[in-house]
Amino acid sequence: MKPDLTVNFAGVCFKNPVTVASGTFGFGKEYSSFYDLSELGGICVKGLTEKGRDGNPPPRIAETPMGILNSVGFQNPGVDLFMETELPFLKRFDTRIIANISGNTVEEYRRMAEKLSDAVDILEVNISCPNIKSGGIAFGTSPESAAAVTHAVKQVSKIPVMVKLTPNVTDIASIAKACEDAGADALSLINTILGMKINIETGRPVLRNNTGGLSGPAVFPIAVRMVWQVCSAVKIPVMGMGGITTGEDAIEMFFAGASLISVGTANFGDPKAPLKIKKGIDDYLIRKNKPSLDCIRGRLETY
Amino acid sequence: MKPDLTVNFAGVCFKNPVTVASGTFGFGKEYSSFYDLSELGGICVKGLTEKGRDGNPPPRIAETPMGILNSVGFQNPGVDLFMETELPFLKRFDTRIIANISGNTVEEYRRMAEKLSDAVDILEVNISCPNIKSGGIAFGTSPESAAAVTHAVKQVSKIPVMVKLTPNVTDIASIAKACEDAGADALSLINTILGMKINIETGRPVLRNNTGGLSGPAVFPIAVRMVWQVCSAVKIPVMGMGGITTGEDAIEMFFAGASLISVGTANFGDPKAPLKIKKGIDDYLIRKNKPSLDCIRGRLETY
Amino acid sequence: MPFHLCCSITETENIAQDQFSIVFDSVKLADFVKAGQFLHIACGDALTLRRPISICDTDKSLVKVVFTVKGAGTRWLSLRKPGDMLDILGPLGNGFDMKGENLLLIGGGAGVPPLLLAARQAAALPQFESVTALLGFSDIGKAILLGDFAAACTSVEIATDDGSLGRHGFVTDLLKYRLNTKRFDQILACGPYNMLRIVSEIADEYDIPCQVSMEERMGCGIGACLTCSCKTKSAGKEKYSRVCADGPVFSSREVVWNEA
Amino acid sequence: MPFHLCCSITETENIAQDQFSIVFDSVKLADFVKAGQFLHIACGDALTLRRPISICDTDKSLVKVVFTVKGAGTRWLSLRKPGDMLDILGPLGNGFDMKGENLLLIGGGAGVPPLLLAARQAAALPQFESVTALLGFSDIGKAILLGDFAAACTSVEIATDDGSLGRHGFVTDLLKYRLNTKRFDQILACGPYNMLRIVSEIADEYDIPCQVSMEERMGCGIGACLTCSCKTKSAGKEKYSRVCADGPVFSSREVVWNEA
Ligand SMILES: Cc1cc2nc3c(=O)[nH]c(=O)nc-3n(C[C@H](O)[C@H](O)[C@H](O)COP(=O)(O)OP(=O)(O)OC[C@H]3O[C@@H](n4cnc5c(N)ncnc54)[C@H](O)[C@@H]3O)c2cc1C
Ligand SMILES: Cc1cc2nc3c(=O)[nH]c(=O)nc-3n(C[C@H](O)[C@H](O)[C@H](O)COP(=O)(O)OP(=O)(O)OC[C@H]3O[C@@H](n4cnc5c(N)ncnc54)[C@H](O)[C@@H]3O)c2cc1C
Ligand SMILES: Cc1cc2nc3c(=O)[nH]c(=O)nc-3n(C[C@H](O)[C@H](O)[C@H](O)COP(=O)(O)O)c2cc1C
Ligand SMILES: Cc1cc2nc3c(=O)[nH]c(=O)nc-3n(C[C@H](O)[C@H](O)[C@H](O)COP(=O)(O)O)c2cc1C
Ligand code: FES
Ligand code: FES
Repeated sequence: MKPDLTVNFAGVCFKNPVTVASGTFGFGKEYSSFYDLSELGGICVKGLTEKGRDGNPPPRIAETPMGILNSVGFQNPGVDLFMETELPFLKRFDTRIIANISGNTVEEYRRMAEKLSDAVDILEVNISCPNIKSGGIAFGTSPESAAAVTHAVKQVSKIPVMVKLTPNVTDIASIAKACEDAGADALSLINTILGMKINIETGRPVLRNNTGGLSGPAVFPIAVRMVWQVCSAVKIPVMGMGGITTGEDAIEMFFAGASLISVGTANFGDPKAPLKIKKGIDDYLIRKNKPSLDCIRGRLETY
Repeated sequence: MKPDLTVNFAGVCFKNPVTVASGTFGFGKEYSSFYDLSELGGICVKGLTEKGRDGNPPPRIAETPMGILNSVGFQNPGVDLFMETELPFLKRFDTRIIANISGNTVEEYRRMAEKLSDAVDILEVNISCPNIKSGGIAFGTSPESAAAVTHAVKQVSKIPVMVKLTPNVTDIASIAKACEDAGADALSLINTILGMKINIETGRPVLRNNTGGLSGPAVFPIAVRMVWQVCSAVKIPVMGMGGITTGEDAIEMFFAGASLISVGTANFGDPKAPLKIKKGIDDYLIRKNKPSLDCIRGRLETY
Repeated sequence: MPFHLCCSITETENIAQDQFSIVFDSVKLADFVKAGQFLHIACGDALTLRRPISICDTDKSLVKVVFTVKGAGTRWLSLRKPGDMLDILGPLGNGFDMKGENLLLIGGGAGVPPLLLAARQAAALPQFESVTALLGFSDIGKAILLGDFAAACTSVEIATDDGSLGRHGFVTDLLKYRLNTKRFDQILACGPYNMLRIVSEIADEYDIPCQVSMEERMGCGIGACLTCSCKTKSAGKEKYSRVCADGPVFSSREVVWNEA
Repeated sequence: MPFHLCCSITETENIAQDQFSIVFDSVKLADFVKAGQFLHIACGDALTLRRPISICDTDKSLVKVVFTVKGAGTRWLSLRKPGDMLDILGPLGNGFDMKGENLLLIGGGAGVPPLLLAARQAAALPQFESVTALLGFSDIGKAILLGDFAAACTSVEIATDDGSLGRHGFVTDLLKYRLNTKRFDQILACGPYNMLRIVSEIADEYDIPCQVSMEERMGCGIGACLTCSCKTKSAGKEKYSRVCADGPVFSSREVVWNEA
C-alpha cells in the first residue's frame, strides 16, 4: 500500500511534505530543467522585498565543514515584478507557492502581504535573515517585535501566514510562542546561523559582507533541536529545515514535530535532492508499515 | 628564525598558544601516553563541580555531520579529590593548568574558586554547559547572572579568572561585556551548541539526555564569528575554541582576535591534533615571515 | 599503552551478508594484543569519530578484524582494498581474563569475532582442558568464522533465530542446556545487550564467573572523555565506568543491567 | 539545458606541477559543449559544494578538463583514477561567442585550458583566418597544453613571470605588442582577475571587442541561488549578474571592474 504523503498545513493541502527552501531555488525556472516541479509539495520562492534589491557585493558564498556560508542579501526584483514576471511560470505547476517576504518596517511587511495575499498559497514572513542590516533579523530576535510583524501581516492577509524564525537567539520557543499568540498560522525554521570564514592568506573575511549565514548538514542537529523545542511550545504547524539532505533527515524532522520540510543547501549538491528525499520518506513509511505521516509526526518519545 | 609562540594571557605566560579544551582531555593522563604534555601551552581540565558527580546516563555521544553531540554532564570526582588525586600528576608537566568549574549557585562557584586559587594557573568559570539543568548555562544566558558569577569568583580568586561563554544566546558580545565589567580577566568561547539527534528506527533521541552539545568542525564558522564579535567588544584576552582541527583553523581564530586557542573534539580524531596544530601555526608564521603571534592576532581586516 | 598506527591492509573479504574481514599488517598490535581488546579505527575524512572494532585474530605480524556494516563508518571500512592504509589506535581496553580449566565462550552476531582470539589464546595456555563455543546468528546467511572456531575449540554449537543452521532459537537456550551437562569455570560473552543480560542471569543462577564485553558509543576511545559509560557497581556503590578503558570487558556481576 | 551526469574517467594525468588533466566519457557533453562553458563537479562526500571547472577539450565522446590543485576539492579531483566515476552538472554557462576573422586568445595560468577548446572550435569554423594564442604562466614548470595550442592555432606566444619560458613578463605585455603589429576582430580572455582587467583596458584602448571569462565562488551553478555575482552594467545601469548563468563569459565592457 502506497503511504499517504499529503499534508494539511494550516488549511492548505500539500500533496507531499517536501518543499524547497527560500533563496536556494530562485523562482524555480532553473531547477525545472532537471525535473517537473509538480513533484514538489511546495516552493518557497527567493526572498522578496518591497522594492527590488541588488544584494550584497561578492563573494557571497563560502564553504565550511559540511556547510556553507552565504551573504546574498536579498537580491530580488521586488514584489511587483515578481508577480508580473516570475509568478506566472510557477503557477503552471501543480505545487504550492510560498512567498517569502522581508521588510525594513512593519508597514513594509504589511504592504507586501496585501499585494501577495491573493497570488500565492502561503506567506512566509522572514524575520530572520542575518545578511542585511535593517529588517529581517532585527524583528526575529525579540518576542515583541516578532509579534508586531506577525500581527500586522495577519491583519491584511487572506492566506495563511507562516513566520520564519531565526536560530540566532537564546530562546527560540518564546519567540515561536509570541508569533503564535499574535496569530501566526504556522512557523518555519531554521533560517541560517550567523558565521564567518577568514582567508588566512589575505587576513580578510572570505565573504565581502564579513559574515554570512551558515546552512547545510552542519546545522542539522541544531535545527532538529529547535524544531523539537518549538513544536513542544506551540500548537500551530511547523515547516522544518536546516541541513536536510536525505530522507532519513526528513524523518528525524517529522519525529521532532515538523509537518512539512524544506530542502535548501542540499539542492546545490544534487539538483534532484528533494525528489530523493521524497522517495526516502516514502520508502521509510513503507518499510515501517505506516500508512501516513501522522504516524510519526511529533511522535518522538523522549527520555 | 623561529617564531615566538609565547603568549602573555592575562598576566600568565603560555609557552605556546595551544591548549586542550575542558572535558575532552580528562585530567591529561590518557593523552600523556601519546606525547609529552609539556608540549602544550596549557590544559583545561575536565569540568569540576564542588561535590563529585556521576554524570548523565548513556548514550552520551552521537555523531553528526562534521560534529558530535555530547551529554556527559560533568562526571567528575569533585574539586577536593581533583586536587588530591589528579593535580599532582598534571603538575609534573611544564604547562599551564586551567581549572574549569561549574556550580549550581553563585556561592558554589565562589567556594570552588577559593579552593583552587592557589593550586592552578587560571580559573575557567563555566557558565555555559548545556547538559545539566541547574547551573552552568542558566548563568551564561543573561548579562546580569554572568556578571554575578564573575564578580563572586573575582572577589576570592588570587589567579586570573576566565569566564567561558555559551554560544546559545542572541547577543554574545553583551554577555562578554558584562563579564569584563564584572572584572573577568579573560574569556573563553565557545562552549557547545545545543543540538539533538533522533534514532529513526526507535523514534527516540540517540542521547539518553535527549539533547546534547554540538562541537567539532561543524561549529567552527559560528565560533570564529563569535570570537570576532567578542574581541571587538572587549579588551580582555580571549581563548578561542569550537571546531579547531588544523593549524589553519587556529590562524583564523587568531585573526578573529583570540590570544590562545583550545582543541577539543579534534583530539578524538587524532590524539596528536594539538601538536599538529602547533606545528601548523609555526609553519604559517615562518612562511609568512611573521616573528610572533602579535602580527596576526586581531589583525582581521574587515570590509 | 596504546599505539597510534598507520597500517597497510593485506587482505579484505566479504565473508557473509554485510559482513567483512580486513587483515592488516602490524607487528606491534599482533605482539601485544589480548583477546577482548579493540581498535579505534578512523573511517575517512567525512566522519568525526573513530569506530571501535574488536580484534578477531592475529597471525604472526597480521591482525584480522571482522565487522558488520551498520552505518557510514563500517560501510567506509567495507570499501577498503588491499594496499589501502588504516589509521588505528590500539590495542585498547582491558580484554578478557583467562582463568580456570574449562572455558565457555558465548557470542551473538557482531559479538562473535573477538571470541575467536579468546579461543585461540585460551587453547594456547597450558591449564585449559576444554574450550566450548556457543555461537548465535540470526540466520545461516549471517553465520561467520565457523571453520575457525571449529579449529580453535574443543566443541562448537550454533543457534540461529530462524533455525536455518544449528539449533532453532537463541544462543542463550544453548547455554542453559550446556551448563546442565557440564561444569565450566568461566564464561566469556560478547554480543547484543539483551543477550549479555540473559547470559549474566544464567551465569548467576549456575554460579559461574562470567565476563561480558560491553558496547557503548565512544569519543576518544582511551578513557579521557567519559562518553562511553556503563553503569557498574562495586561494594554496593554504583558509578559510571568507561567501556573503553575500564572495559570493554566487565565481570557480569559488576554491570548494573537495565530492565528488559 | 544542463544534464546531471555520472561519467566514467578514462584517463588521468599529472601534466605539470599541481596541474592535472582528467578525460572522461560523455557523448552528451561532448556533443553539446561550447567553448567557455563549464562543468560543476561534485568532489566527494566531505564537500558540500561542487567545483566549477571549464571544459578544455573534446574528442568524439570524450571530454577533457585541466585543473590546478588549489584546495580540498581540486585535491580530491587530482586523486581520481581511470574507472572512477564523476558526478557532473553541465554544460553550464554561456560560452564564448565566436565572431570575426582574426581571433586572439589570451590566457593566464588556470585560465588557459578553456581557450584550447575555443581555438579548436574557431579553427573549425569557415570564416576564421587566424587564431593567435598568447599564454602566460608563472614559470616553465607550470606551462601546460603547449603542444595542443601549437596544433590548434595559427600562432602561439608564451610569457612567464620569471622568464623561464618565452618572454619574460606578463602575458598582457605580449598583448600590447601583438595588437601593435596586427589587427584582430575579437579577443577572448581567461585568467586571473587582474589580468582580465588589464586585457579589458587594452582592448578598449585598441577598440577591439573583448570577451572575458569571469570566476566567482558558486553555489548551485545553474542560476538559482544568486551567490556567484559579478557586477555588470548595461545602458548605464549597474546590477549583479550571475557568473554561472549570465556568464561566465561577459563582454569586457559589460563588467564593472574593481579598482586594482
Ligand atoms: C569495544 C567494541 C568493540 C566492537 N567490536 C566490533 C566488532 O568486532 N565487529 C563489529 O561488527 N562491530 C563491533 N562493534 C560495534 C561497532 O563499533 C559499531 O557497529 C560501529 O561503530 C558502527 O559504526 P557505523 O558508522 O557503521 O554506524 P553508525 O550508526 O552510523 O554510527 C554512528 C555512531 O554511533 C556509534 N555506534 C553505533 N553503533 C555502535 C555500537 N554497537 N557500539 C559502539 N558504537 C556504536 C559509531 O561508532 C558512531 O560513532 C564494537 C563496539 C565496541 C564498543
Ligand atoms: C566558470 C569557472 C571555470 C573554472 N575553470 C577552471 C579550470 O578549468 N581549471 C582550473 O584549474 N580552475 C578553474 N576554475 C577555478 C576552480 O573552480 C577553483 O580553483 C576551485 O573551485 C577551487 O576549489 P578547491 O576546493 O580546490 O579550493 P578551495 O579554496 O578549498 O575552495 C573553497 C571554495 O571556494 C571556491 N573557489 C575557490 N577558488 C575559486 C575560484 N577561483 N573560482 C571559483 N570558486 C573558487 C571553491 O569552488 C569552493 O567552493 C574555474 C572557476 C570558474 C568559476
Ligand atoms: C544561498 C541562500 C540564500 C537564502 N536566501 C534566503 C531568503 O531569501 N529568504 C529566507 O527566508 N531564507 C533564505 N535562506 C535560508 C534558507 O531558506 C534556509 O532557511 C537555510 O538555508 C537552512 O536550510 P538548508 O540548510 O537546507 O539550506 C537562504 C539560504 C541560502 C543557502
Ligand atoms: C565530550 C565533551 C565534554 C565536554 N566537557 C566540558 C566541560 O566539562 N566543561 C566545559 O567547559 N566544556 C566542556 N566541553 C566543551 C569543550 O570544552 C569545548 O568548549 C567545545 O567542545 C568546543 O570545542 P571543540 O569543537 O574543539 O570540541 C566538552 C566537550 C566535549 C566534546
Ligand atoms: S570513549 Fe572517551 S572515555 Fe571512553
Ligand atoms: S551559482 Fe547559483 S546562481 Fe550562480
